[in-house]
Formats: sequence, structure tokens, C-alpha cells
Amino acid sequence: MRPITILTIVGILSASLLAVVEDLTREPIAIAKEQMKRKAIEQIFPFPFDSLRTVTTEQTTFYEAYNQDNAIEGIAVETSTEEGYSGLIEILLGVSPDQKILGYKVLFHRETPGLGDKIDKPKFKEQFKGRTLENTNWKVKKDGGDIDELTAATISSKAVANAVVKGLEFIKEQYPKSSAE
Amino acid sequence: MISEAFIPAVASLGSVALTLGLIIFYVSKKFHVEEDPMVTILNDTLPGVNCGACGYPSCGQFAEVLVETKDSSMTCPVGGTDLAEKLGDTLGITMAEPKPITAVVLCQGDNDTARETAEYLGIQDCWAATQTYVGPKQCRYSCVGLGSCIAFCDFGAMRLENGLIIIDKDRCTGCEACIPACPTGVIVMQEKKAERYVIACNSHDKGAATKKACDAGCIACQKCVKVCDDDAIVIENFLAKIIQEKCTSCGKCIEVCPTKVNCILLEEDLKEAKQKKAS
Amino acid sequence: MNEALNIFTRGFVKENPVTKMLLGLCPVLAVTTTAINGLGMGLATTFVLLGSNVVIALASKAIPSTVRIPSFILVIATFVTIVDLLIQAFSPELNQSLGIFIPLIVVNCMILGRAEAFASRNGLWYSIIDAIGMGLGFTFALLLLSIFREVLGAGTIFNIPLVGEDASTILVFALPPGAFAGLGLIIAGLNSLEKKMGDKK
Amino acid sequence: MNELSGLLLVIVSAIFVNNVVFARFLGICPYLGVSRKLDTALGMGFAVTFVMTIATAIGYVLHYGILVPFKIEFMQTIMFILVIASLVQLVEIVLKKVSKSLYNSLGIFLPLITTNCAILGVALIAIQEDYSFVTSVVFAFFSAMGFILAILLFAGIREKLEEADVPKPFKNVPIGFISAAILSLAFMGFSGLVK
Amino acid sequence: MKTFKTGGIHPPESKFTENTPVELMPVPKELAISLNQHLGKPAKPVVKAGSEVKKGELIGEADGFISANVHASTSGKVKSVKPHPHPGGHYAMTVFITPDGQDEWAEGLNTDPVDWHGFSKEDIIGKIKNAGIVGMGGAGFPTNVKLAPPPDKKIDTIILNGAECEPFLTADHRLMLESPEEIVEGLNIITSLFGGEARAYIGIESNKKDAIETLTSHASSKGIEVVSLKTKYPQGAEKQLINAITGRTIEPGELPFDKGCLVQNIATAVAVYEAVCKNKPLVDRVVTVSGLEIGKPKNIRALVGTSFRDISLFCGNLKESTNQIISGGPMMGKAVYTLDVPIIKTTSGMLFINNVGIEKARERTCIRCGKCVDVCPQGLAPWLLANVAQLREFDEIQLLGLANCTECGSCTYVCPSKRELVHWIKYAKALVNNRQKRKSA
Amino acid sequence: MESVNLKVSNAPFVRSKDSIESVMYNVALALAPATVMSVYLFGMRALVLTVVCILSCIAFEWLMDKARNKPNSCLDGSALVTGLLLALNVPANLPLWMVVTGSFIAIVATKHVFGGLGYNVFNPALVARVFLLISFPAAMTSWPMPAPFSFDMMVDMETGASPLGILKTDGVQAALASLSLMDGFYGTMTGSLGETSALALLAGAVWLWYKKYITMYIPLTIMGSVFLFTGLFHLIDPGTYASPAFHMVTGGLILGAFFMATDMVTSPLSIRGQLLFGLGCGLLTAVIRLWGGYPEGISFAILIMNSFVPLIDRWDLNDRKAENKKKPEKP
Ligand SMILES: Cc1cc2nc3c(=O)[nH]c(=O)nc-3n(C[C@H](O)[C@H](O)[C@H](O)COP(=O)(O)O)c2cc1C
Ligand SMILES: Cc1cc2nc3c(=O)[nH]c(=O)nc-3n(C[C@H](O)[C@H](O)[C@H](O)COP(=O)(O)O)c2cc1C
Ligand SMILES: Cc1cc2nc3c(=O)[nH]c(=O)nc-3n(C[C@H](O)[C@H](O)[C@H](O)COP(=O)(O)O)c2cc1C
Ligand SMILES: Cc1cc2nc3c(=O)[nH]c(=O)nc-3n(C[C@H](O)[C@H](O)[C@H](O)CO)c2cc1C
Ligand code: SF4
Ligand code: SF4
Ligand code: SF4
Ligand code: SF4
Ligand code: FES
Repeated sequence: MRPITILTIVGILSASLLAVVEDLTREPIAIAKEQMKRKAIEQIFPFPFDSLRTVTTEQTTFYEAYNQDNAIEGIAVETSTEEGYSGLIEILLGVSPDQKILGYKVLFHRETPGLGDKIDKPKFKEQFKGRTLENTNWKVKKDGGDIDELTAATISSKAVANAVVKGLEFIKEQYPKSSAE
Repeated sequence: MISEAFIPAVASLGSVALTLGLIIFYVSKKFHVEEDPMVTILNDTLPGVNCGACGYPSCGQFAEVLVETKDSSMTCPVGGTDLAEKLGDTLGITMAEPKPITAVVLCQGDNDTARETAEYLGIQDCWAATQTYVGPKQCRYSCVGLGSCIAFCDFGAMRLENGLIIIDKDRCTGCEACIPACPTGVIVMQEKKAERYVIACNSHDKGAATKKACDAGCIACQKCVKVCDDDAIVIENFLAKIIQEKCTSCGKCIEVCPTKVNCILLEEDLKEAKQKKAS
Repeated sequence: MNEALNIFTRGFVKENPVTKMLLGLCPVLAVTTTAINGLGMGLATTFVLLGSNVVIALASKAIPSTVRIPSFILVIATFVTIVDLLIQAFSPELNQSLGIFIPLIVVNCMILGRAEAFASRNGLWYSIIDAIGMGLGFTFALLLLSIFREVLGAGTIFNIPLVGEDASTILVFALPPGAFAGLGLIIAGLNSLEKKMGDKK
Repeated sequence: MNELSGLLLVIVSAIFVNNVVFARFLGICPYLGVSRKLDTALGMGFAVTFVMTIATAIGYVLHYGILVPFKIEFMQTIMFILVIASLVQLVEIVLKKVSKSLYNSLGIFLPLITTNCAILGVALIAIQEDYSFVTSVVFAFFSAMGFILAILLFAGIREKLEEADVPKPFKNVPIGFISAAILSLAFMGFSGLVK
Repeated sequence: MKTFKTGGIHPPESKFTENTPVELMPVPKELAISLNQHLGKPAKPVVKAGSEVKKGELIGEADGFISANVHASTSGKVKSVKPHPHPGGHYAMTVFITPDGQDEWAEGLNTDPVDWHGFSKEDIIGKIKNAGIVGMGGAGFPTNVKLAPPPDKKIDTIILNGAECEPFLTADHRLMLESPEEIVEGLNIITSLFGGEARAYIGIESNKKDAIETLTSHASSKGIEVVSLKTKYPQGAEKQLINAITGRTIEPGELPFDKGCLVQNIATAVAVYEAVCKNKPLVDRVVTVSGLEIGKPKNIRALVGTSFRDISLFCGNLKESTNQIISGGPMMGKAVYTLDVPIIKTTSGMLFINNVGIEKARERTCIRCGKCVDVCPQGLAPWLLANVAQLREFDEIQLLGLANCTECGSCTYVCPSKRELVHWIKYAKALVNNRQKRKSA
Repeated sequence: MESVNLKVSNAPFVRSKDSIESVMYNVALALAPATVMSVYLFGMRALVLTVVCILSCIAFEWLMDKARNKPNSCLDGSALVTGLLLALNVPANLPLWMVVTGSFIAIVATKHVFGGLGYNVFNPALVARVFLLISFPAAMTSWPMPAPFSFDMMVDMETGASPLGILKTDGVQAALASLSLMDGFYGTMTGSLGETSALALLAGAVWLWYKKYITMYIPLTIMGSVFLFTGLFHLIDPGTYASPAFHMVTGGLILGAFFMATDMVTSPLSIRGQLLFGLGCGLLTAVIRLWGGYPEGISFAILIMNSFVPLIDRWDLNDRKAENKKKPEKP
């Protein structure tokens, strides 16, 4: 019977230790997760912000960034498309209160390394800055639009444009006023 | 300080561990299989080269049989005396000590001494050559000199020098793996001794024929037989042979042998003898 | 002391867990796309190795042989979970890129192997040295492979770009085939290096 | 129908697209260690299949039966590995008694399986991907098939390489890795098959 | 035109001597008559140095069931009995005779032909045995043994092998043109041993049109069918010949009589006729001497025991550039290492060649082209056999059908990588044999 | 007379004239029409690329023989064939340093590391091609438009997607619009150097077959199974799946089936093995073309089936053994 007792004791000791460690790290983990998100958002906003408000809707999640004076400085929205070369592309799109694009960050994609994955490279992303739903023909140049497609990765480029449009439209719905200004 | 996860964590892991422990305990009792741990111990002690010198196909088999029979006469030539002691200690019996033996090539016909036949261009292997014709050396009893046996030696004790196999006595464990590897049967086993005399020739041709084929061959001239005080040399079928039990290693036979080099075994001696012959 | 030094150094080349003993290969291949990942994985593994070696060196006498393996595994799993939680708390980026391979440190055969073959038979002091030596040897191999792959596959080293953004890098090295090939090349390289060294001696 | 085609995708993905060995890098140690001979490779493959399928099923029950209700998901690793280790030991004990011949052919692989990270990995992935019970089991079984495929092909190649005149430094392990590299290169052809 | 089912090749025929009539070679200065001219145990010598012998006198006596008598090929004095190089490559006990120049037959031998129809079966077999007749197609199996199969084996097909499929060789071809009556009589004698039902065939390759015509005209009335065979190597190999003519397949492990067949060489038939009707032992044979390195290629009738040296001198000497001398044909023969070797009862040819190929041919690796598999008449996988032989896995190689290989050499002939396939196979056979010997010892 | 220097070797003493060289140079010759066609279609650049590829392969072969202390085999033709086939497998505007990298992968990493000619498990040219495709997807998937008799070096060549690429990204209509079947047959379409002209390739293949250097078991099963499989889906849904005829003439199918799957070193030896191999190649090609991420699947398919060859060989071996076991040997 000794083996069983020992195994059980080892199990109980391990479990206790783990429970303690888990308890200690629960807080830091939650904070770390929050920080990750914040960092991501900080990356797409060209300015520092003070606080962040997370809004979860049925369709997606978005974040409002406020400055010290509690005025909205930027909105970040999670948007996605299934039309990538290898399916799903998720991006975090940041716009200013007047619904101009500030930048975006790719959260998830499976595009071909070396081709489609350039959608996450600054060179491609740069061109989106300052665009709005209205001031841009959201098609790729090939199809007569304004977006410079990546060579040999038109599909990925189109997909990103689509996701961006989807995000912009969503924000327009949420903040009908600000865009009217 | 105790977190809310503490109790469920401890309880669940504890109970899973307990359950599994119980199951294992029960099952291992129910399905217990008797096994002799001695076999494993012996197996670890043995050299593990599975050379077959002991007469069993593998070291494991040797261990099994040894544990079963406790036969103290079983020996592992490779492990030698040390191993015999260890095995004996483990089993609590006194093991017979293997006589150290070594392989000996009964031929001195290298590229300088043995005369050639037609050039051989087939597969470079002693068996392939002898299966094609008498072989690249005129003497059909000779070491063919293509080294087929080398690969069979697990201990790296064989090497080819100037068309003749040389056996490194220090490495040779007497495992006998090379014997079936040789088509002309020119390798034999002999007890390891510090000084030992062997007629290192395998030719059963008559003297004249041997002489024609090789400078180093035994021509059955009888001189050594006459000079040997211990009657340790006999001539069988045109080839002299030293009876090891009788030989006292006096070395007289070397002195009288007209071909000078055919009675040696120690490698150092062999070189010396060659020099002697040259001078 | 000499003995300790010996135990410590053999993990690097002579008995390197990766290139010689071929243990714990999955994380080696999977997470070595960047040097930082490789380093992180190596250190995490070293930590677990150290923890488990210490505990097992202390407790092995008390553990009966029938439940030896499950008990050892429990000890190892405990440390792995601790590392997992710590990484989640303090380096979420690393957590994201190492992903499932952190819990899989549990089944890194190197750790159980060391516990079985070394810690349970040797004293605490040597077990600690062994753990550090082996752990660093493991980290060393990971680092070697990940630098190789990062430089060739992504054109960066520790995420610092070496070539321009538009330059073609050899992408294969960032992908699974590159991991296999890279490790193969490293082992072959070490083989011939060792042979050369041996020849010189 | 939809369910079925979903399962089909899981199967294709598990065997070809996300092959445990070539794409997920799981179970590499036995893949390299036990692939010198076809027969032993096959033996290993069967042993893995058996343990992997059962371990994933039990893991699923444990996870959704204990870990989630009690909010102790952080105990996942330790629970799963405990189950796997015990399972392996059980199988070994039982096999030894019940069928000596099966034990002789599979037995030596069993201890290795405890530290085969493919087992734990697949069990964890099944949870991570939110598969249903049936899907999890199917996924585990066909992941094991993927493992068998990989190790069989590899063993065939390695047996052939025994006869080949491989340069010294590349003998054995390195050439094994190079072959594995080319194999996984070839298997990349399946990428995109399951989006 | 008939042929066998699987495999086969067509090397250049090079039959330089097909129109050269057989020339009788005079008795040389010394004869070296090997006591091992057949399959089975060598004959026991019954003479000693100094004995006087007459032509056709017994000098070696069959030793055992599978063995054959050996006779003096000419009259003279026995010089010595000692081991001597043999065309097979090894030494064999050999009786050296210094001819007295008379070439005088011993009493009662080589008489005028008598009618054999009254002889009993036992008589005929006895005469054949006494005459020391062995298969002259190459293997040298004692003919008397072959002609007396176990009673449970019914022979219904008797085939004379006139295929002569090897390049260069023309000895059988000339014999068919020059001695058709003897051949047909020999065949009739053989057929008579198996009762009335047995069918008799003579198989001849289509490149010997004249021989087919000659034999057809001689055999037409006697219930013998002359079959024209496609010119394809190894058409003359026993198993392939049987397959071509009867469609039967000799399975691995079977002998021809298991399928009711018996195959004899053309020259063997002549020897049988001479033994039975003229009481003449086998002391000479037709040999093709050919190759680009011999002065005058010829077909000669030479005494058993004549050395290669004497024959080369008789045929215009060999050129300096000769680097290989082959006993037999280029596909199955053996390279001899000295001109001292004598011809024996089975030596059908002798080639003097300058084989530039062997100088530079080195074995390269198998490129798996599969040509060897395509041409193997026995349906084997020669590349595999060779690979396994190279790895010395002799249990494995036996399972791959090692024993079925007839060593025809077709595989080696076609291999673009110049691998020594048959040689590896022979090598494996030698080692397998050796192992079995050791095991039973 | 005694001065003759006899040599002993084993029968047979005559050997056929076939050699590795004759086999390989004949394959190269059979590829000549396709090579000429590629120079016609893509101009000087194609020629330069081909020459660089062949020379670098031969150079690597020479280097490896040196490094491994082996007899020099760089002119035995196998490196030439590998180089030529690699060249025919890439777009005409591929940067030359990538071409040389490919040669390195083919000769060093896929052939010599495995032991050299005859020992390699995978098809060297194909491993190199797939390596390049995955490493440099952009360069490997932007095909220059054919421009007959152009002698420029294609610095700013107009590039486009291959018909199969269009099929994958833009669907059947676009793909069919981009090409008439006759174009595909004669070869005036985008694609790698050697995969465009079915006519030139088939001419070479027929000649090789006539000279008995290749058999048709593998190519015909590949073509047949691709035809049937794509045909089946075309019948089910012509809107999504292109016609089998389209699949026949586009991409590297013909080049792969007739010249690369037939590489004897890396394909099975037995007829049934070859049929199985061909079937596997065909089905995998079709599956990848229809549903995979890559527009073309033949290279992957052949490589994957290459890895099955040892198993197929083993199957044959076991059957041979079983057959011999059945018949007990008589003494
Ligand atoms: C191996 C491979 C990977 C590809 N990956 C992508 C990709 O990630 N994103 C993409 O948009 N297109 C991808 N493509 C599609 C082609 O590059 C396609 O031709 C291109 O998207 C459309 O052509 P264009 O951009 O030259 O107009 C890939 C094609 C291949 C062959
Ligand atoms: C050991 C052995 C026994 C044989 N026994 C007989 C036999 O009893 N009857 C027979 O007709 N042939 C027998 N043969 C002869 C073979 O069938 C065959 O004719 C002979 O080996 C020559 O064939 P070859 O020249 O094609 O090689 C025997 C052969 C061997 C090797
Ligand atoms: C490959 C091969 C080729 C042969 N070619 C001939 C041949 O051309 N003519 C011939 O008479 N025997 C040939 N033989 C020998 C025959 O198989 C068979 O042994 C012989 O015809 C039996 O007759 P015998 O016993 O009278 O010699 C050949 C054997 C082999 C294995
Ligand atoms: C019919 C035939 C097809 C060949 N195909 C290829 C090929 O696809 N790729 C290649 O690298 N070599 C090919 N070779 C050349 C040669 O077999 C190749 O270099 C070996 O695979 C290298 O060991 C071919 C040779 C022949 C005779
Ligand atoms: S000892 Fe025997 S096997 Fe070794 S080289 Fe000499 S002849 Fe060959
Ligand atoms: S005579 Fe003796 S020493 Fe000379 S080669 Fe023959 S066996 Fe060897
Ligand atoms: S020598 Fe043997 S293996 Fe070769 S073709 Fe002839 S029968 Fe077949
Ligand atoms: S003919 Fe030669 S190269 Fe071709 S498969 Fe046979 S052994 Fe190999
Ligand atoms: S680390 Fe994955 S099996 Fe060893």
C-alpha cells in the first residue's frame, strides 16, 4: 500500500504548491493580458493615451482610448475577413475620432510567408493612413481602385482592404455623429 | 491566503492520483509476472558485442542459460578472466577461466614473397576471387589478401599489410568470427602465450611446388623436425606443424629453417626475422 | 571539484542532450524560429530541470519503484506548470510564441531521463550541477539552431534586421523543413568537427 | 452531413496538412529513435495509436468533468500527464501478462510513449481547438495515423539508406534529419487544403 | 519460330567460324587428362606414373553414383599423376601422358558400327557409362545417370539441344552440318530407352538455317521434329529450351524429368551413338577456337587433355594484345589464368580476346533502371540479389530465389552501371554453400 | 607468347553498350525540343538560365566528388539532366543566384548527401524546385509572358500568373479566357521554361520510350488518373472545376509525368509498383490542384510518392520472398 500513499502524497503536495502559485500569479496574468492588448493598441495609435475602455458588442470588440481630459482620441476595432489567400485574416484597426485611419495591426493570418504575409509590413500598411470610407476607392489598383496591391499577393491585399472597410463601416454605425462632422 | 482553487485542486489531483495508484497497484498484483532480475544484471555485465564466441547467439542468451544452469564451465572469451570473476561473484560460484586464445594467420605469403597468378579484376573479395580461380596468389592455400575477414572482426584486430592479413594479438579476443569468413581456412585459433612458435604456412603442396609458388612457404625439408629436442614438430602432408603442448619455445627451429620466416608468431619477432632474412 | 566541472561541461558537446542524445527534440525544432524563442525555451527548460533534479535528488529514496515514474512526472509537471504560469504573468509575448510547447516541457524526455539516470542516484550538489550543465547544453543547441534559422529564414538576429525589408531571405528555414535540415546540418557539422579534433589529438 | 464533412476535414488535416510530425513537431524523439527498422516503427505506431486515442478521451472527460467545473484549468498539464503515465504503465503490466508475444513486440516502446510529447500534445490541442468528444477522439486517432504514416515512410527511407554510401559526417542521424526535412518539404504541398 | 517466355537478350553473334569445317588436331607432345571432367565426384586414378596405356584405356574410374569414367585419349606412357590447373579455375588431380605417337586404340574399341536395335536398355546404359559420357553442353552431368531417371518419372519429351546460343561458338553448328546421321542415330538410341510414346525434338536457333535444313532432311522420316528457335540468348539453357519447345515451366527446385523432359546436347548424342555402336569412349571433342586475338579461328577436333597452349599454337598463335583467354563461351565461360590448362569433355570453345572493357569497367552504383529484371529469363531481380549479397545477408538472399539463377549472365550483360551482378550471385552461392557445409559439419 | 599478361574476371565477357552516360545523354537529348522551344518563347534569358543551371550542377557534382574522394563523375550526364530539368522547372526571369542555390540543393543536399547517383531517395531537381518555390514564392510565381524571338534579358519583363494560378485565384472562367487549349498544346502560355509546350515534351518522351529508356507505366497512369479525377469533378460542377483537357496541357504535368516521375533512381522498379506510384502521383496532383493552396501539385505529388518508394520496394521484396517460400526447395 505504501506506493499508493506516496503517489497520493506527491499528488497532494504538487497540487497544493500549484494552487498557491496559481493564486499568486492570477493577478499578474490578468494584468499581463490587459497590457498585451494595450501595447497592441499603443502600436497603432501614433500618440500616447491615458485610459482605455473596452466595449464588447455582438459583432466584435472595440476599444476607446481617452486622454487625460477624458476625451476620445482614438478608436480601435477588431475586424476580420475570410477572404485571405488562406482564409481568415484578423486585424486591429485604429481610427481617429473623425474616422480617419491611424493604422492597423494584423492579429492573425495564415497567408504565405514571403507573399501574403507582407500585409503586416510597414511598407504596405503606410498607404492606409489617413484614408476614410469616403475619400478612397477601396479597390486595388489592378481593379481600378486606390490601393497599391502587393506584387503576387493581390488576394491578400484585397482581403485586408475588405477587412478595413468592414471595420470602418462598423465604426460609422457606432459613431454616426462624428463622421457627419 | 488559501485561494478558492486550493481545495478543488488538492482534492481532485489527490483523488485522481489515489485512484490511479489503486488501479495500478491492483492490476500489478493481479497481472504479476515473475522475472529473474539476475539475467538483467548479468546481461549488463557481459560485453554486449553478441559475437557468439561463447557458443550462444547473443550475450543475453548466454546470461539466460548461465542463470538457469549455473554451469561454471561456461566462458566468455571476450571478457576474459576479469569477467569470469565478476560473473562468479554475482552468481556465487567459481567460474572457469577462459583460456586466452588468439587468431593466427598460417601464411607469410605477402606481395613480396608469394608469386602472382594472372591479375584479378573481379569483385575485390577473397571469396569472390577463390570462387573464380585459385586466386591472385599461385599458392592456393594462402591468404588471398583481399581482406574479406576484416569486416567480421568486431574488435578491429585485423588489418591488411602488403597483401597479407596481420592480426593484432592485443586486440584479438579469440571470438572466432574470422574463421568462417576465410575461404582458404588460413586462420586458426591458438592459445595466447608470451612466446609461441607456429609454422605459419598452410601449404600442403610438395616442397618443390611450394618453393615455386612462394619464398616463405614450408617446403617440408624436415630440418626443424630433426633439430627439435622435444619432438614437438611433425610433418603432415608436406607441412610441418608444431604441437603446442610439447613446444618449449626454445627457438632452435627458426635457426635451421631454410626459408627462415615460417616459424614465428609474435609480431615483433616477425619483423626481426624478416630483417634477418634480408641480411 | 574536477568531477563537478566534468559533470557540468559534458552537457555541451560530448553528451549534449540535443545533438548527441537526441532528447527533447520537439521543442528544439518547433520553437527555434527566432533566437529569442530559442533562448526562452532553453531557460524555461533549464529551470524545470533544475527544480525537478533538486526535488528528486532529495526525495528519491522515499519513492518506491512501482510508482517512481508517475511520481517523477508529477514533480516535473508541477514545475512546468509553475513556469507556465510565471511566463504567462511576466512575459506574455513569449507565452504567445512558445504556445503549447511550454506544457510540453513535461514530456521532454531529457528531463525525465536526467531524473531517472542522474538525480535519483546522485547527491543534491551533483544533481544541481548536472541540471545546470544539461540545461545550458540544451539552451546552447537551441540557440545555435534558432540563430541559424533566424538569420537565414528571416534575415534578422534577435529580431534585429540584418538585411533590408525587401531582400529575399530563404524562407524555408523559417518553416518546418528548415528546422529539420538545420538540426541535421548542425549535428553533421559537430560530428566532423569532433572527428577533426579527435584526429589532431 | 455538415458534421461528417467537418470530421472529414479534421481527418485530412490530422493526417496530411497538420501532420503531427511534419507540421506540429510532436513525437520527434520516437520518430527518430524507433525508425531504424520498419517492423519496430510499425510497432511503435500501433502503441502510439492505442495510447493516444485513449489518453485524449480520458483527458477530455477529466477536463470537462473536473477541471472546468472547479475552475482549475491550470491543473490541466499535471492531470493529463498523470493519466498518460499511469495508462502506459497499466497497458504494459496487462500486456506482459495477457500476451507475451504482443508485449515483446510492443512492450519496449511503451515506456518511451510516456515521454512522447505527441500524446500529451494531441490531448492538449483537442481541448484548445474546442473539439467535441467525438471529434477529439477522431482527431486523436487520425493524428496517430499521421504519425504512423510519417514514421513508416521514414523507416522505409532509413532502411534504404543503410545500404547507401552516405558521407561519414552525415551517417545515421544527420541524414535522417535531412530526409525528414525533404519529407516535410513535400508535405507542405498539402498546405491550404484545409482552410 | 518458338522461344521462351520471360527475358533474354541478343548480344552480337560474332560466329566467325560458322563456315569453317572441323579440322582434326594432331596429337600433342603431352596430354594432361583431368580426372574431374564432370559434375560430381572426381574419378579415382587407376594408373600410376610409368604405366603404359593404349588409347581409350581406362585411367580413372567413376567414384560413386554421380561420377564418370576417364580414358586415355591416346596411347603412350603415364608420366605422372598430380594436381594441375583445371579450366574451372582450380586444381584437379590430373594424369599426364607422354604420347607414343601411335595413337593406337585399345582392343575392341572404336570398332565398325553395329546395329544397336537388339541391345537391351541395360546394355545401352552400361555402354554409355563405360564410355564415360557426360553432358557436353557445359554442365558435364553424367549421361548414364540422366538417362535412367527414377521409375516414377515418366519421360515423354526428349530434346536435343542444338541452340548454341552463346556468341562465337560454332562447334555444335558444325557438328550438325557434318554428322547429321550420327546425331539422329544418337537421338534414336536415347528415345528408344523411354518406350514408344516419347516425342523427340531437335531445337536449333534460327541463325543456323543450314543446320535446320540438314537435320530436317535427315530426321524427317524418323518421328523427330526439328524446331526452329528464335535467336535469343539463353535459348539453349535447359529450362528455357523446354519452355520454348513444350511450353512447360520447370519450377524452382524441379529437374526436367519432373516435367517429363530430357535435354541432351547435340555432341552428347553423337557420343552416345559412338559409344553404343562403335564402343568408343569419350576421348575427343569439337572445340571452337575463336576471338579477335587468335591467328586463325577454327573449329577443331581435339583430344581431351590437350593444353590451351598447344591449341593456340595450332590455330596460328595468339597475339601479344591478348589479355583474356576464356574456356567456353563469352557469356558463361571462365577466364583461365594459365595456358597450361587442358581442355576437358565439356570445353566447347576457347576464346582469345582483348577485353578493353575490363580495364576500365568499375562497378558503379545501381541506378535502378530495371533492365536486369527485364532480361532475367528466370524472372529474378538480379539487382536485389546483388545488393543483398553485398550486404552479406545470406538468409535473405536464399528467400529471393538465389538457387534459381542459372548464371546465364544476361543481367550483367545489360546493366548500364556495369555491375558484376552474376558474380555477386555466384559469390553468394559460394558463401551459402560454405555455410551449409559448416552447419552440417 | 608467355609475355601475354592475362587478366581474370568473371563472365560475361561481353557487355552491352548501354551505360549510365548513354542513358543520361539520351534523356538530355529528349529534352532538347523543349529546351529549344523555351528559348524560342522566352528568349536569351532562358538560354542563359539553362546554361547557368547546368554548369552549376556539374560544378557542384565535381566539387562533391572531390570532397568525398570519389572518382570523378561530373560528366556522367546525371548532373546535366538534373540541371536541365531544374532549369525547365523555373520561370525564365528567376534571379541567377537563386538558380545556383537550387543547383546546390539538388546536387549537394539531395544527391550527394544521400550517397550520390543511385542512392538518392528524392528527385534532386524537384526538391530544388520545391525548395525554391517555398523559399522565394514571389520570384517563383511571377511568370514572364512568352515573347517569341525576344532577345532581351527580361529585366522589366511583363509578368503574369500561370493558367493554373489564374484558375486557383480567379476561377474557371478567367482561366479559360486566358488560354485556348491549342495554346496550351503548342506552349504559347505563361509558365516555367519547360512546362509550356506539351508538343515538344511529348515528342521527346515518345523518342525515349521508343529507345526503351523509359516505360510508359508511370506517365500514363499519372495522366490517366489526373484526367479521370479532374474529369469527375468537372462533370459534377463545371462552374468550379476546369475541364480535364485544361488540366492536361497546363502546368508541369507533362514534364513531371514523362521526365521526372520516370527518374528510375527515385521510382519503383516493378510494374505494379510503377502503376501504384503513378496512381499516387496523379491523385495527389489532382487533389492539390483542386483544393490545395498551391496552384500546381505535380512536384509535391512526385516528392511524396518518392518517399513511398522504399515501402513499395519492400512490398515487392516480401512478395518475392513469400513466393519462394511457397515452393520448397529440393536438394
Ligand atoms: C505558393 C503560392 C502562394 C501564394 N500565396 C499567396 C498569398 O499569400 N496571398 C496572395 O494574395 N496570393 C498568393 N498566391 C497567389 C498568387 O501569387 C496569385 O497569382 C496572386 O495572388 C494574384 O496575382 P497578382 O498579385 O500577380 O495579380 C500564392 C500563389 C502561390 C503559387
Ligand atoms: C545434383 C544434381 C542432380 C541431378 N540429377 C539429375 C537426374 O537425376 N536426372 C536428370 O535427368 N538430370 C539430373 N541433373 C541434371 C540437370 O537436370 C541438368 O541437366 C544438368 O545440371 C546440366 O544442365 P545445364 O547444362 O543446363 O546446367 C542433376 C543435376 C544436379 C546438379
Ligand atoms: C545460360 C545457359 C546457356 C546454355 N546454352 C547451351 C547451348 O547453347 N547449347 C547447349 O547444348 N547447352 C547449353 N546449355 C546447357 C543446357 O542447359 C543443358 O545443360 C544441356 O543442353 C544438357 O545437355 P547435356 O547434358 O548433353 O550437356 C546452356 C546452359 C545455360 C545455363
Ligand atoms: C528517364 C530519366 C528521368 C530523370 N529525371 C530526373 C529528374 O526528374 N530529376 C533529376 O534530378 N534527375 C533526373 N534524372 C537523372 C538522374 O537519374 C538523377 O540525376 C538521379 O536521380 C541522381 O541520383 C533522370 C534520368 C532519367 C534516365
Ligand atoms: S585471411 Fe582469409 S579472408 Fe582474410 S584476407 Fe586472407 S584469405 Fe582473405
Ligand atoms: S606457401 Fe605457405 S606461406 Fe607461402 S603463400 Fe602458401 S600458405 Fe602462404
Ligand atoms: S544470371 Fe541469374 S539473375 Fe542474371 S539474368 Fe541470368 S538467371 Fe537471371
Ligand atoms: S541493370 Fe544494373 S543499374 Fe539497372 S537495375 Fe539492374 S543492377 Fe541496377
Ligand atoms: S520532445 Fe517530443 S518526443 Fe521527445
